[in-house]
Parts: sequence; structure tokens; C-alpha cells
Amino acid sequence: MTDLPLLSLLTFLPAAAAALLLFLPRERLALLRGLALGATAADFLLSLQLYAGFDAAVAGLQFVEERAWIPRLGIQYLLGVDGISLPLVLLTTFLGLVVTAASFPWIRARAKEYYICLLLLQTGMLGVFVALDLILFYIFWEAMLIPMYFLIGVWGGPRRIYATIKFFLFTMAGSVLMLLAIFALYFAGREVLPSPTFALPGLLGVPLAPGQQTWLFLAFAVAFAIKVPMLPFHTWLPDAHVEAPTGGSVILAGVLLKMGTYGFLRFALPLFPDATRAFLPVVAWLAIAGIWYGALVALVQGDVKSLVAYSSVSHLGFVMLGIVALNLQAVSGALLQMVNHGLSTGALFLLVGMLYERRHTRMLEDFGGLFRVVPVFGGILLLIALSSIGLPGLNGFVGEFLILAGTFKARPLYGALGVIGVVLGAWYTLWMVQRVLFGPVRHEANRSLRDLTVAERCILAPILLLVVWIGIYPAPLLSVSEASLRALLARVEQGPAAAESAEGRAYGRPAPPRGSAAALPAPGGPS
Amino acid sequence: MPPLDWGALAPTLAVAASGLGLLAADMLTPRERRERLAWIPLLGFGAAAALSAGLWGSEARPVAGMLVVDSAACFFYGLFAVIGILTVLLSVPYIRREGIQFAEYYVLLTFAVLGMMVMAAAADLLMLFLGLETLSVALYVLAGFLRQRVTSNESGLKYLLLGAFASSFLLYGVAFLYGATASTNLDAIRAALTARAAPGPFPAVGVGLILVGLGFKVAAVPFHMWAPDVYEGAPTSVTAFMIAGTKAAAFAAFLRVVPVAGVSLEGAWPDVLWILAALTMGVGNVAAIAQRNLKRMLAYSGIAHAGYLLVALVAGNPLGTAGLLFYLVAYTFMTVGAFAVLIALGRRGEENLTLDAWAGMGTRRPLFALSMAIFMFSLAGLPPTAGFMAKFYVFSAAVEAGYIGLAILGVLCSVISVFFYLRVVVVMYMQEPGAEPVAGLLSPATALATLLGVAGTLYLGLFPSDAWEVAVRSVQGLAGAGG
Amino acid sequence: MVPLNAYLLVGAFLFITGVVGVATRRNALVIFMSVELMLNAVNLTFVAFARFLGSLDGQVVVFFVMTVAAAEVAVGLAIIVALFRNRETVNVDEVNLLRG
Amino acid sequence: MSVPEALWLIPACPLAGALLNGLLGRRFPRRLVGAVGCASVGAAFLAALAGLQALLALPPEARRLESALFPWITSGDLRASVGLLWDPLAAVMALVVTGVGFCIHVYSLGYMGDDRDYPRYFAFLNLFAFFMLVLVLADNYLLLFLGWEGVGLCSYLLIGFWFERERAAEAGKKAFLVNRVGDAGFLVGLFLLWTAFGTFDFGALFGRMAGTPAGDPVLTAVALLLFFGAAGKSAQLPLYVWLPDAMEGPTPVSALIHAATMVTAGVYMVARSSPLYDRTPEVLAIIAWVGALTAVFAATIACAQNDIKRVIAYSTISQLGYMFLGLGVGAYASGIFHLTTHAFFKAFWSKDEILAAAQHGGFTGPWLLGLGGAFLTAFYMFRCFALTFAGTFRGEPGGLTRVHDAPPSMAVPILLLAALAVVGGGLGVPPERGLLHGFLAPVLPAPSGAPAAAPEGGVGTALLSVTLALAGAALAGLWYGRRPAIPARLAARFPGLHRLVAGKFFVDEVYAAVIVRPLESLARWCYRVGDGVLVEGAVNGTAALVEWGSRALRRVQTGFVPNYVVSILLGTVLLLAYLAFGR
Repeated sequence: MTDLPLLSLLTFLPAAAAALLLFLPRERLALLRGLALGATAADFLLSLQLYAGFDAAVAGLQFVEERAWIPRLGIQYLLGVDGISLPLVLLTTFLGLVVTAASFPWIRARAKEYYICLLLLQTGMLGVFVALDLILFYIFWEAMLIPMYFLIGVWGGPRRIYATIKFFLFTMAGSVLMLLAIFALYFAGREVLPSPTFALPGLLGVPLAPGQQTWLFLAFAVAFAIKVPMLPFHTWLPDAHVEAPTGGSVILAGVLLKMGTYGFLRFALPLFPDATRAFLPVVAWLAIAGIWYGALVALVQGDVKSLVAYSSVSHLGFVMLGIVALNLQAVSGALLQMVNHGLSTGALFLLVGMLYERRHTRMLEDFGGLFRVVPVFGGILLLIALSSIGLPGLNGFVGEFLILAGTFKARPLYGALGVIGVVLGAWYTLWMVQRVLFGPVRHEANRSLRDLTVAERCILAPILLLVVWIGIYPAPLLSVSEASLRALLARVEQGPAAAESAEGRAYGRPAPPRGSAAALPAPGGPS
Repeated sequence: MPPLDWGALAPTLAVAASGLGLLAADMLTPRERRERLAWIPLLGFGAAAALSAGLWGSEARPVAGMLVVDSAACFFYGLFAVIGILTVLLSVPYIRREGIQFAEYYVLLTFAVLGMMVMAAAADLLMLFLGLETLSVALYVLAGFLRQRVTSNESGLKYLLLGAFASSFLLYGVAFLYGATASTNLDAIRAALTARAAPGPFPAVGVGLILVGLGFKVAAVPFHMWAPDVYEGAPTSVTAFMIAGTKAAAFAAFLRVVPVAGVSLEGAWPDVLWILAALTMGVGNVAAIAQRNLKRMLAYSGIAHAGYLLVALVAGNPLGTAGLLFYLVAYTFMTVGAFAVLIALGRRGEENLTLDAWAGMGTRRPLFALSMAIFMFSLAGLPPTAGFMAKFYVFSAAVEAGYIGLAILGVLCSVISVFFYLRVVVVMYMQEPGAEPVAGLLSPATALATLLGVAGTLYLGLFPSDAWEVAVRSVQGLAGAGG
Repeated sequence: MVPLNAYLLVGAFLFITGVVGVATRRNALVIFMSVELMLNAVNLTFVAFARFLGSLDGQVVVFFVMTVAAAEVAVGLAIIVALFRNRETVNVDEVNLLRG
Repeated sequence: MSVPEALWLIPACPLAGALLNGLLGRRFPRRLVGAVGCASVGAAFLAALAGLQALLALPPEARRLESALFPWITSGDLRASVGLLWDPLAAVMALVVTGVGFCIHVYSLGYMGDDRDYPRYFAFLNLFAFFMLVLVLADNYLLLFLGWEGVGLCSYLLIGFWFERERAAEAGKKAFLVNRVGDAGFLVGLFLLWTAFGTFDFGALFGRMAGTPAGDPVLTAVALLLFFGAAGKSAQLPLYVWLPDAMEGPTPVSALIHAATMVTAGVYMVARSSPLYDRTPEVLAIIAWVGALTAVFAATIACAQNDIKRVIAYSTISQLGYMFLGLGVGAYASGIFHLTTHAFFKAFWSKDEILAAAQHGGFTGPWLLGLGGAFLTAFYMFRCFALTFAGTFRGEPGGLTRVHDAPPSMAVPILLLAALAVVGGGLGVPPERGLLHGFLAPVLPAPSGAPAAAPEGGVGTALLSVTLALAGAALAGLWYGRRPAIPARLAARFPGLHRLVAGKFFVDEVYAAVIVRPLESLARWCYRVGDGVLVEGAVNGTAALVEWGSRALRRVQTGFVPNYVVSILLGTVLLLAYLAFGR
């Protein structure tokens, strides 16, 4: 392995590119685009490098980078990946690249600012996935809102301002309480740890009383639940999705929504195992309700984007169900499903965007019969729809199946109830497909639609490839995360002590060969 | 009588000297070169900052123990000098534009800073009162400095009447403390009260009244009502100075009073502050929502930030006290920076103060708009800006001290605040510009002030560690800071 | 000998008189005078305490307060005059351009 | 290449065809499209034949070849691989699928000759064959499920092939959804299987099951759930509703697929699971009942339909009912036999066999129902025949001229199938000892409880059944050939009954009223009230409250100095009062 700080490079490369863009003249559109594309492509390659160097057999953190940041408070610049974050890092860089390329024809006004926002957003998202110090994580978590806020508010639809402020306030309202919980956790840790720290590996060793865990878990859970979004915190999503520009929607659905579920896996579960188990039924029922509710409401949407938004509520309900099932298959499935949802919903939004470019409407009633006019578009839409309803052989099935099988094994009732969502999912998805693609061509404007251009096909092709590939051979993704998830579950199921002795060594501890961070207790004084 | 400790007084004297020097230089400077007079306060403040940096880490009690020049005082000296420098940078183009380019302006400014410095170093309640009055009297004039404009008159009058009124309360409080302990020296009062079994009613009333006086200065609810009107009517550069400077000075005074207050009121002291902090955060943030005038919105925002700062006082632990210092520095950069943009994009008579005038600013003046956006995000407390780190310290201190409820209230209030801060960004970037052309006064001084604001805001947000070290060490010697 | 409390009560009475004046009067000059009354009430309190505590500090304070009051008056009158020039009124009820 | 290694070729051929036609077909000349389509399935058929030969060369006990291809889903102790199994059952099914499939392909050359979506059609058809082959060749339940859902997908695509017709698109969706309902049950069954036995692999699973006592509740539940899935795919009560609508697809082809191949997936799956069902006799009884009821129920409806396609559809359902009856009484091989012959078209032999088995197994109720069904079947078939060919032309004038004889590419496969239908019956002669039964014996044992040889009973039932069938045919001939007035009079005499039957017992309407529309209303309610009022109300209400507070505070800020003084005073008084009394 190299000694390069790979994660820092990966995280801050887009931001550096954004800074560079700031000083380029806005008239040089090709240059701006080229730079943005180059940066995201390089970032994607870096993430592949990360994948190549990742040791799937190790449960702990890898590629750890550790530097003192605010030493007096034990706040560190601590980065690392494990099997839980790696797939999401890959998803982020992949979608970042796709969205950058896809945005070329869509964004003509203020392109410079757009790509700056997109790149900053990517840094923020990657930061969320690799930061292991809670304060650092929180900073990325919040900071990421800013570029997203601009993306929706500046390049969005007619009600963009309402949508973007709602998005911002909703997510922020949830996360500020988490910040306080982080403080409380820190002070609790100060009592027992040799040196106080905000770093996750250190905080994992803090024993918490059940009552304390309850409150802290709730504060974390609300922040994450809003981001997921779980019922009943979901209403920001349809607005944000409908109003966001296509690129924003793709990132929002593809990556941002995963942060909530990732947060559960990374922080809420391992930090508060007792509370997790205590709240399991609540979260599970909310997840199931979300699955059904999202699916039902999606059924009566007139706007494709808002339909997809509600479908996300439903899909992420599955993910949440898988997470709280506390079963290896379910959690693996949930993690895989995060990636799957990113791919298929991302592709759906891209398709909707491509359609919107041509027709300037997203209302279902304005379509119909498009399969005849734009068969390639239709075929891809159909495939993606099938992926999202979990047709075996495509990616969605693997995730959904693992979630439900695992949940069923651990908690049969929840699993069985979740299965109903599979039927509902097919219902609204096929209904959408039918209204867009099938039936007679009802509108004259639709008769002259152009089919997807070569560029558009090239943008979608990698997603389709992944959709099929993961559906047939998901092993590369599943195996990467298994060790980490096993350790996580051991910790949640049996408490921290069990995790120490369990396979893969202690959860959250970096792998010994990976660097100096093995002794993670944070420095107390200035270093 | 002991000899004066000139070394410890040097920063104060530098500022005083620059004020007196201005008066002299004004007579020697022809009208058309008056702009150059701005160099004198800049030099004075610069010298004060450098001198106080040199003094930092030592402790002296000059003027017969009436002043205490410790690390905290030096920290505030430095902060006041920064505020002074930024204000001068804002003022240069502003007072030229508004036709109030008189040396008196800078003189009053320097003496106001002098008053602030005295407040921050007060070891005696009498000095505290004198510093407060030096500051106040200068500000009464500065607030009404736009003599031709009725709003400025009104601002000056309101500040004068209410300020004097509140000062009398403070003084009355001093009288009661004196009556209870036969001294106006803070250490002596504290020692006397500590020696007693029960402090009795006089100290409590005294501290209560002092709280009213200082609460007025920081614009704590319900003593805040002057603030929006005065801030709105005063010349914008003065508003910037008041909103950052007065607040900093009053909180510096608060820190001096805390030990006495703690002894006098015991548990009631944090309780009272708790209520004040909650009210101030709530009212400041909620009231700001309905504001369409940017200056007035910033005034309410100033009230709200006073509330956050009070949270730090409530916490009363080293983390909170250092957090208070850090917060004041951060607040200075972001709020003065915001006023710099306000001045830079305003016109004579300041027509651009309503939100609508800012529509489309993102494309018309991209760099200023970007700076303004950064200031707004920082004021709202979003990372990676100074505002976030400041709130981080303050609220973590509250959590540490067990004031979870107040912390929750505080963060919820800052969520509310996001709404009106972001509205500025919304208008700048997400609304189409109106037909009117944007006036812009691209003075190097304002640009520099804005740049300094941005630099400070981002630096403190991204690399808060150094400033935090300084803040922590500054309060280490402070009695009653808990550590 | 007149007890301390008597002086304090007189001081308090004067202070409250000033407060009431500030609260009820509409003429800026009168309000300002009421504030001065409050300051003087405090002065009385200081002197009384000083006398009974046998400490000179309180009496010294009074001199400072009087100086400060003088400065305030000078500035205050100037401000009220400036206002009067622009508005031709010193009634605070008519000075409410800034509100909301 | 040995058989196991080459096994993947059987499904791979149609897949290759599907990909070729699907991706590049629009650039191919039409002939090439057709050639690719037919050749790929033909090749699969030949491969299956070769496989059959290899299988026959082995001793009966050794006729089980496996080919593990690659791991599919691996997560902890959940392991599902892509692996193929070649045993007599798989071979028979593969031959039926590829054989009938080939015929359909050839037939389609002509039938779809003028369709503009020729390549798409063949791509779908090939894809169908691929999934069907995956289904029958899978060596584990999960891969079987892949094929299972895959054929569901193809059926969706083919039913809705003429997607510009709303009804076709709607029917396709309906088929998929109803199948999904069944599949949901199937899935839960799979979860339960995995939870209980830790594997999906047929071999391992049935091995582990052997250690479980019969009547184990888990087994019962699994058996029921899997059957629920089968009921969806094979159009049994109560999930048959999609099949009649499925006739919206390209007429004969799609009908043949639904009549001959796909719908038999359920039958195949139950047969494949015979080790499971053998241990759950009570579920078998349920299957028998469901099958018998479906047979009669669908036959009844068929009697009152005037659309040939509908009649065929209900006939299919009815025949599927027989197959399940057969499975239910434990006559797996007979069920498969019926499946095979039904695929070739119709065979009474196989049905009689099932009825005989039912009688022997003591399933009196289903047996009687089955007999009734036989009568009804003959009745509606002859009714249909009489109305179509024998009666006077009832269509619009001139319509008759458009009716023409089929082109050779269509006629040949039909004739071929007809021939097979006749010959096919012979595969099962004599009952219980037929060629097919013998071949399938290692996989599908003879019905437990029923003695291997019970010729007199079987013959008796067969006689009875044939008699009833003849009676039904005669009645149909009488009513619809000679005396058309009778049915009309009967309809007038029992109007309610007639409406009920002609209206297909209004099952669709009941489903719509009980399930679909309430759900849709619930969805609208959730959107309008749940989101619109409750959640958004809370969200926007909070915002409105804050704004209201802001306006109120604005009003308090009057600009009058005295008011401000009062505020300070009030604050002071409260503060001092708190300090004095509050502590």
C-alpha cells in the first residue's frame, strides 16, 4: 500500500477542484466542465484504488488517518473506512461522476457555480462517510447541507425556495439535538476514559447507563431518521425532490438519503446497543409503516419525481427494517440496498430528467405510449423499474431478499409484514411504467420525442451494467462488508465486551497493520 | 501612593493617546486630507493590540488596584483593538459617503474603545461604571452622528434616555454592594461576602441591579428594546461597532462581576441568567424572522447572539468562559463582516437595506454576495464557519454544566435563526434581480474589512484550535471562572 | 441620630420618583431630568453608606458620578437640541420612526 | 463435454437469442430476427434431447446430474448458488418447454409476421424460454424463484405486448401483480425454509427434511406458502384472476404460453417439492380441494362465456385445477403427465388417471368435483365448438371474409402439436405404468397410500368420467347445435344464476371492491390527510406559530420610549422579586 493519505485525497480532491473552479472565467464552459468531470473521474479512480487496497477480511477500520485538530478537547481529524462505509464511498464517487457528466446539457445558467456546489457536496458526502471523529462527522454532515441548499434553491423548479428551506430546516432541526447528544457522550466518556475524546473508537468504550443511552439514542435516531427519511419525518423529501434539478435529485436520493441509514449503522447502533435493542420494535414498526405508507402514497402521485420520492420512503423503510433486524443477512442486505437504491433511484431521476429536458413536464398524465416513440428510453426505464421492484436477477432483489430473509429469521412477524411491501412496490412502479410508457400516445408533443442520445446512453450504461452485475454477482460488495457487519452485530447483540472477543477483533478498532492509529485514545493535552 | 504601572497601562494609554492625537491632528489637517486621519486610530488600535499581546500571560493591578490587567483583560484589549480596526475600515468610506467626515467621529470611536478597555480590566465597580459611561457617552453621540437625519437623531435620543436610565440602575446596585461591604473593589466585596454566613438582602439587590445595567448593555431580554431601534437608526459603521463592541465590553464586565454575583446570589445567579438567556435567544431569533430590513434583522440577530453568550455565562465553567471569549471573537468577524458588505453594497441614505434590494446580488456582485453568504451561514452557526465552532463551545459548556434544557432551547433557536439568515442568501442567489442598478462603493477599506471578516470566519471555523488555546489560557486566571 | 435606613428610604424614594418620571413623562428634557434625579438618589445612598460605614470611598464615588452626570447632560442636551432642530419637538411620543 | 458441464447451454441459448434480438434486433433483417429466435430455442431443445439421451443411458437411480456454476448470494450462513440440476423431472419439463416453445416460435414467424415489433417480440419470447428453463433446471429454490419471477416478467411483457392498447397494458400489470401476491407467499415460504433448514438447495433441503417429523408445523407452513405462490403462477383459486385477462396478449401465442408452459410452473414446483409435500398430507388435501374447486369453478364460468379466448382461458384454469388435484392426491407423476399432454393440448387419459388416484386416495369430495368438472369440460368445449364452427355466423357481415386459413408456418406447428396431443396420451398408457411415469419414478414416487396397481378402479373411474364427458358433449350438441332455444330459456328462468355465471361470479369486481379500491382510497387518504394535513400541518403549523410570534413581537416593539422603559422596569421588578421571594 502507498503511504499517501488516500482518504484525505479522496475527500478533498473535489473541494480543491471547486476552489480552482472559483478562479476560472465563467465563459470557459468547456474548461469548467472538463475540470469538474476530471476531478470526479479522478475521485472515482481513487475510490477504486481504495477498494483495491481494502482488506475484506478485516472488520476494523482501514486507511486510518489521524491528526490532532483541537487537541485540548480531544477532537481529531480522524478518517478511516471499513466494510460499512466503503460501499457508500464507492457509490458516492460513482454517482458524483455520473451526475457531473449528466449535467452538461442541463445546466447552462451559472454552470460554474453549479459545478462548484456539486464538487463541494461531494467532499461533504465523502467526509460524512469517512469521518470517525464525531465532531468532524457532524461538521461534514451539516456543511454538506449548504451546497445542497444552493443546488435546490438556485437551479430548482418553481417552488424551489420553499423546498430548499424546508429541506434545510428539517434536516438541521434533527441534527442539532444530535450535536448535544455528542457533547453528552463526550462528557460521559471524560469520566471514564484516560483522555477525553470525540473519536468514535474511543467513545465506543464508554459504558452508558440504560437511561442515558435512551436519550442519546433518541437524539441520534431523530437526526438520522429525518435524513433517511423515516415516517413521519419524510415530508421534506417530496418537496426537495420535485423542486431539485435532476443532478440534485440524483445526489439527494442516491447518496444523501443513505447518510441517515449509515448514521444508524455507524453511530447509533454501536454506541447505544442497549437502547437499540430497546427501541427495536419502535423503529421496526416505523420502518414497516414507512414501507407501506410510502408505497401507497406513491400510488396516487401525479408527478413522477414525487412518486419516486415516496418510493424512496418505501425503499428506505426496507433498509431501516434490515438495519434494526440485527441479523447479518438483513444488515448486509440493508447496506447493499443502500447502494442499490442509489443506483436505481439515481437512474430513475436521470431518466426523468432526460424526459423533462424534452417535454418540460413531469406529470404522468402528460405521457403515455412513450415506449413506441422512444424505445431505448422505455427499455431502460423498464429495466430500472424492475430493478427497483426487486426482480430476481437485478440488484434490487438481492438487497430486498437479504433484508427480508434476515429480518424474517430474526423477527418473523416484521419480515412477513415487510414482504407485503414488495407487492405494493410492484404496484406503484408498474402503474408508473404503464402511465409513462404504455397505452396510446395521447399528446401530440410526445410523438416527436427524441430517443436517448449517445451521450445519454453512455451515462446510463454504467448504471445499468451495475444493476445487472450486482443482481447476478453481488459477492464483491457483500463480502467487503461482512466482517465489519459481523463485528457490529456482535457488539449490538451481546454488548461491547462480546465484540472485543468476537471475530474480526474489536469493532471499530483499526486493523493493526494499517497504521499507527491502533492506540486510538485521543491525546489529552496539546500535542 | 504607589507609582503607576505604566507598562500595564500601555495599551489603554495608546488608545487614549491616539484619541487625543486625533484632536490635535484635526486642527493641523486641511479639510481635503481629513481622510488620512483614519490612520491615527488605526495606529493606536494596532499599538494597543501589540502591547496587549506582549502583556498577555502576566498580571498587574495598576491604578491602586482599580484595574486588573490579566490575560483576560489583554484578550479583550486585543479583541477591542480588532473591533476598532475593523470599524475604522468600515467607516472610512461610509462617513465620506454620508458627509460626516469629521475627526470627532474617530475621536469618539477611540474613546469608546477606551471605555471598553476600562470595563474589561475593571477590578473595581467604580471603574466599571466609569468605563461604561465613557463608552456610553461616546456612543450616544455616535448614534446620533448623522445630525441631519431624523432616524439618527431618534437613535441617539433613545439610546441616551434609556442608556442613562439603565446606568442609574447599575450605579444604584453598586451603591448597595458598597453599603453591604464598605468597598467597591470586586475582590474586597467578594472576600467580605464570603466571610459571612449569609450575604443578606443588600448584595442580592445590588447584584440584581447591576445585572439590569449590564443586561441592558448586552441587550438581554427584557432590557433589549432599545437595541433594534438604536441599531437601525445609527450610522451603519457605528451600528457595527456597537453590536460587536458594546456586547464584548459588557460581557467582559460580566466576567468581572461573576465572582461577586456568585457569592451574593448563590444558586439564583445561574437561574436568573438561565431565564434571561432563554428569553433573549427566543425573542431575538423569533423577532428577527419578521424583519425585512437587513440592518434591523442584524440588530435582532445581535440580541439573539447575546442570548447564546448568556448561555456560556450560565454554564459558568472554564469551557463556557473560554467559549464566551471565542464566541465574541467569532461574532466580531462575522457580524462586522456582514456590516461591511452592507456598507459596500449600500448607497447614500442606505436604500439597499431592505431585503428586496438584495435580489440577484449573487450574480451582480458575486464576491460580496459570497462573503455575505458566508457571514450568514456563520451567524446561523453552520459548519465549517466560526459561528459553528463558537456555538459548539458554548453549548458543549452548557451540556457539561448540566443545562441540557437550555442547550436544547439554544440549538432549536439557532434552527429558527437559520430561516432568516438563509433568507438573505435566498434573496441574493435565488431571486431575479430587480430593474434598479446596484450601487456599489468599492472602497479598498471596505473590501479589506470584508476580506478580514471572511478570513476570520473561515479560519476560526476550520482551524479553531489556536484561538481556542488563547481563549482557554486567557480565562485560566479569572476568579470565578470555575477553574 | 437619624438611622441609616431613613437615608436609604429617602434615596429610594427619590430613585423611584425618578423612575416614575422617566416612565410617565413625555418631554425628553423632563425624562432626562428624571434620570439625573435617579443619579442623585444614588449619590445620596452612597454618601449615607459612607457616613455610616466610616469609609471615604462612597463619598469619592459621588464626585465621579457627578462628573459623569455632567458629561451625560452635555451630550444629552446636544442630542435633544439636534432632534429639536430636525423635528421641532422633544415629545418622545412623536419620536417613533424606528419601531417593529 | 459431459452433461453437467454443458447443462448451462440449455438456458444459455435462448438467453443469447434474447440479448441478440433485444439489443440489436432492430438493425437485423426480419428473417434474421426470426431465425435467431427460433434457432436459439431449437438449439436448446436439441441440447435437452441430448441431455435426455445421456440421462437415459444411466441407471434409473443415478439419473441425477448437477452442475454448480457460481455462487450467487452469499451472506453469512445464507448461501444461494447458481446451479443446475438434470434429472428426469427437469428433463421432461425442459423438453416440454423447449419443444412447445419451439413450436410457438415457429408459429410466431407467421403470426407476428406483420408486426412492427418483431424483434422485441422474439426477444421477449426467448427471454421467456430462458427463465422457464432456469426455473425447471434450478437446483435450489432461490434460483427457481429467479426463473419464477422471470417468467412472470415475460408474461407481463408479452401480455402487454401491444402496449398501446390500454387493456393489454392493464392486463399485463394485473398478471404481474397477482403473481406478486402469490410470490410474496412463496418468498415467506423460502424465508421459513431457510430459517428452519439453513439452505435452499433441493438436495440438502430434502435430506434435512427427512429428519423432521411429518406434520411439523414449519413444514406445513412452508408447504402452504409455496402452494400459495404456485396458486398465483398457476392461476388457482383465489389467484386465478389474471389469466383470463392475459388473453390480451398476441392471441394464440401468448395463450399457448399461458396455457402450456408458464402456468405449469406452479405444478412443476409442487412436483419438485414432492418430498416436502409428502410430509404434509393435510396440505396435499388442501391442494386437492383447491384444484378440484378451481377445475369446477372455472369450467362453470367457461360454460357461459361467448369469447373463445375466454373459454380457452377458463379451460386452462380448469385443467390446471386438475393438475393440482393430481398433485394434491399425491399423483405427482400424473400431474406432470397431464401437464405434458395438456401442453400438447388435451388429454383425457391423464385426467382420468388423476381422478382414479383421487378415488383411491380417499379424496371423495375432490373426486366428485373432478367428475363434475369432466362433464362440464366436455360441455363447454363442445359448446364452444358448436358456436364457433357449426352455428350460423354471428359476427358483423363481411367479417367472415377476413377469416382465412393459416399460413404454413402457423399450420405446421399446430398440426405438430395436435399430433403430439394424440400421441402424448399414449405416453401415459397404461395408467400408472406408462413410459412417463416410469421415467419420473425416481423423482416422483407413486401416490402414497394408493396401491400401484388398481386397474379395475382406475378403469371404472375412467369409464365414469368418459361417460360423463360424453353426456356433457351430447348436451352441448343438443343445446347449441340443435335446440339453441333451451339455453336461452334456461337463462331466462334463472336470471340471477345466469348473470352470476356469465359475470364470472364477479370475482374481479369483488377484489376491486374489497382490496384494490380500499387500498387506493387509503392511499389517497394517506396523501391528503396523512401527509397533507397531519404531517405537513405539524410542520407548517410550527412555522406559522413562529411567524405569528414574530409578528406579535413586532407589534410589541412600538418605538415609544415609555414602553421600553416599562419593559426595563418590569424586568427589574420581576428580577428583584425573584431574588427576594423566588428562592
